[in-house]
Amino acid sequence: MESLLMNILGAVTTFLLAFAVGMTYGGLRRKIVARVQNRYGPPFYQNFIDAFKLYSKSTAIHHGAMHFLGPAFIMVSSVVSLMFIPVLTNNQWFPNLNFQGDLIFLIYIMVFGPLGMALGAGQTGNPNSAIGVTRGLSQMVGFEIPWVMALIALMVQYKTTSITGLLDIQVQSGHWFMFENPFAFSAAILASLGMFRYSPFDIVGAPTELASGPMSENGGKFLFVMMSSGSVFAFVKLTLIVDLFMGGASNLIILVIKTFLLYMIPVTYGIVSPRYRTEQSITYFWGWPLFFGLIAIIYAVFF
Amino acid sequence: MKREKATTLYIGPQHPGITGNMMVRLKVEGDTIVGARTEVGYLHRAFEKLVERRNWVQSFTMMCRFCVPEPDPVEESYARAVEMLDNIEIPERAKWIRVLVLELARISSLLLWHAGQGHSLGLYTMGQWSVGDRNYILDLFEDLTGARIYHMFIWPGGVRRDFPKGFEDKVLKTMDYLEKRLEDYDNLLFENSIFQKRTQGVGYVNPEKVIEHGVVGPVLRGSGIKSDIRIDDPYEVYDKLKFEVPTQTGSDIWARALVRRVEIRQSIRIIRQVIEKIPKGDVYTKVPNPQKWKIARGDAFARTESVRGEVGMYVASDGGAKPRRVHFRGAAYVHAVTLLEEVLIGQNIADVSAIMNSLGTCPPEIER
Amino acid sequence: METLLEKIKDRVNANFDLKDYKIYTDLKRVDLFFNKEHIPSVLLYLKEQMGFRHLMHMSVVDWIEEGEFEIIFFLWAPKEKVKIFVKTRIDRDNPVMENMDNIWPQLNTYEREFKEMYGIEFPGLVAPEEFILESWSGPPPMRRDFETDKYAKDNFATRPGREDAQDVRETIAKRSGEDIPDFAKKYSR
Amino acid sequence: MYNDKNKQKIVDIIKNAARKHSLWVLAYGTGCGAIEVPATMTSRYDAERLGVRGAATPRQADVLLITGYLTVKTLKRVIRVYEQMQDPKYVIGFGSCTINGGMYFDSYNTINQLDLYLPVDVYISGCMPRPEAVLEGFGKLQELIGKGIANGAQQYKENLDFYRENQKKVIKNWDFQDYNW
Repeated sequence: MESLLMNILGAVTTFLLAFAVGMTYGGLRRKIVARVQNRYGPPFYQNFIDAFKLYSKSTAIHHGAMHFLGPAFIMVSSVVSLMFIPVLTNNQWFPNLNFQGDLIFLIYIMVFGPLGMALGAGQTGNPNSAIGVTRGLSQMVGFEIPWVMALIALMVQYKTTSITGLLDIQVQSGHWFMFENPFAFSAAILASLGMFRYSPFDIVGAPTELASGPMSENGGKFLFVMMSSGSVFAFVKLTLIVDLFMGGASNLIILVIKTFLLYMIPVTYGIVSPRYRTEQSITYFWGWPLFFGLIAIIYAVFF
Repeated sequence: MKREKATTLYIGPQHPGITGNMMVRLKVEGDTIVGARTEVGYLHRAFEKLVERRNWVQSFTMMCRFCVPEPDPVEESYARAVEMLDNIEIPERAKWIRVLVLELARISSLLLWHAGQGHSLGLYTMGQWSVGDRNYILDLFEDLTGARIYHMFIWPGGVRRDFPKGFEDKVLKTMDYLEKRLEDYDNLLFENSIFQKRTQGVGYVNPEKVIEHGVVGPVLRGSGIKSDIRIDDPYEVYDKLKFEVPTQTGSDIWARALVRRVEIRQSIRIIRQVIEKIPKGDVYTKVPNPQKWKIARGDAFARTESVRGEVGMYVASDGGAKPRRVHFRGAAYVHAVTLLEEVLIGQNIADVSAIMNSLGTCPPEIER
Repeated sequence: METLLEKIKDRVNANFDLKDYKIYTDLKRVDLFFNKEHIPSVLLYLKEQMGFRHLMHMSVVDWIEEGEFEIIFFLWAPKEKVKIFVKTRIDRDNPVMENMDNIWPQLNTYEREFKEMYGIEFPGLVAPEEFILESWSGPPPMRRDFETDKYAKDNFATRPGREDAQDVRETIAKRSGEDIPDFAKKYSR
Repeated sequence: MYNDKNKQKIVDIIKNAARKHSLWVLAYGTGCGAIEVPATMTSRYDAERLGVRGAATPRQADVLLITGYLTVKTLKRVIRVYEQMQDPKYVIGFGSCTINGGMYFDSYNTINQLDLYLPVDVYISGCMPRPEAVLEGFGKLQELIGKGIANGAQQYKENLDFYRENQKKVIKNWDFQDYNW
């Protein structure tokens, strides 16, 4: 009984940590972008203020049940994937649900959020939302393939489909997979550029094209849920890559350093890039990232 | 493919991607546009009606408000038209100052175009940089005319006042700074492979159509025809200045971008020449008392090269103290409705905003 | 230059029924006056045969005292670098003008505007009803007999206290309880 | 919720503190003042450091910036946009023409006095207002929100008949739905 309580407490702590870290990273991103643009920029806690304000706004307009469930789906997807990810190595404060095969489950559950959003956005009747969702799903086809290939390469190479298992191998051997199988790492990193949806892959909510796409009918609390689940999801993605390729983290400071460095890749790339068109974005992912993914699998099978 | 039902998509009037306040109603199949209809009129202030109630000098305060991003060519057109009507000869120095003001306005408008083109394609850093740098040009305007946006500086009879102390040095310093920044812009925008991919071959306008529709300026030059009013029909002192008119043959967004890239450098070159060669003397001719100023019956049409093409002003007088008719020809007027509707068909919805920016659509001068 | 302008005028005169003309040598401009029914053929001739490819502008002037609208086309020849103003007059009470957007497609925009602003009919003009105004019920607003200030006064309320162009500083000072400084009083109207 | 300061609850004080530092401005350039908005947002003036930021659609926005004169045709769209925004929402009238018509006082197509049609929280005077003035306007709005007296939306709801009557007088093709949220 006590351990169940501890687990629940730990899950809540994990969520709060993910929320705080994701939000702060978002704020830091805004600050960094502002500095590149010769501006002073907002304070790093600006995202918290924005989130609280969005939460305090009234939400009087809705478009039916699915519209309510859309943001909820995204939140569920983020939180569930968070629960499967070992935040720190061997730490009882951040328990996670692990079983053999959770990596495959994770691949599915990470796609669940955007699909839920598609349902929600479809019901608003706003053509911008509908087009944005179509674009998002097509783009997902683009980046999911190299991403899955990178993960398959790892699974094949180390004969395990458990995240914890992969993490343990790295911790015990002391070799990070980003050096053991650099091709898989490259494919995963390039695919993660698309997952973050920053420029040049921000085609889903492209403001000058679709007026923020699927989000265009969501204000107030809807947007709050989307924003916070987005932050949690960013943390999930960063931590997952750290766990799979960079040997995990034994304490929070190392985790923050590693994830922040990883986070800087999409951020810096985004500052200086215009937006791709949908088909250009897919072509991009089916170019080098896919090639790296293939090489990674070949490497994993034969070496 | 015909099975797909066309969706109606409204770009504007409230839309972050639209230039100003207008609307394009698109019929969309998938991501492709199959029909487009422009709707304007959201900014109609009836200037041309209002000048009927104002005298010749009062009307002049309205002129700069015709086109917000680049007000000076409009002032220049009006001033020149009134001078033609009343046979006013303006001092030599005033002409040079006018050229300086016009070229500064060109630079400021081109910087705004950089921002718009970058912003429309999702490159927000470009917008932040060039709008930030535009403040330095506006500072010069503030020094010279006292206002940032609406200068009301070029008026019938010359310009309102002479350079303030030390203005020439400030201009040269700003130009030096700007030239340094233009290298950064090259690195960020023109050498950006994604920008090239997004613009090459997009927004193609048949050169034949450009002429047919009477579209001029960078759009015409981007389709391979060398045309510039500053050279073809020189006004003020442009015939004494050396500058090049760039042309490109692509007739797409990329070609127009390259034309504008050279144009901003040529404007800097002209400004340097003006500072070097400007003669001494008066800056305005005395015009009659504005309350009693009557102009003999007649009409005049003056046109000026702006960043978006030629802007013209038709002024007709009936011999009274107020203009009979002032009719403004906006550069965007001829293409924003008819040509834009044709160009958009077959394009991707992602490019609507970029195409409008590239053509130089400016709603206030369409509706006036 | 003068001979060139004369030549242009003569060539047009040889082909069409020229009513009147005027030459401004220093402006490189020829004004040609025609009857309304000649306009389409004149424009087509100027565009196709004489190289006036570029239509700079089209304008309408309301000469209410004479009961006529003056319609002006501004043409430009890129090669010769000459302007031609083709002018015609139509009846103000029954304003009908030929639709010419097949000569220059941009004329479509102009014609839509003049239809709305002056009430000039262009038979065969293909365009949606409304261009700039929306559900406008009054007379065409750009006609000179339409009084815009009266319309504005009737329809749009003005903020009380600002009916005239008087100095408002005293009112504001009274409202906010501040004193107008002495140097500023000098400039009070 | 929108009481005066003496009656402000602690919850409201916290909410207002967040609201005043997070003003999302709807990207709608209704008039010529829109040219100074980019300048306000960029490097020299940088409104984002005060929490002012653009929002793409009315649902996400807090502040409706009426940048200058409003033609009758735009007024209709502006009212629609305003009604789509979610509480709490604020209106800033930008430029002389929103206050009293400005230089377009006798135009047949522009309204003269914005606060007859929409509740205005803050006016910024000038033609056109400089970015400094715009920032000061935002500062004033923040001050009002902090005190809990920027209650334009409340006022609109309570006096809906008054506003509707004025709007119908100007907008000929009235086809709005009921405003009940």
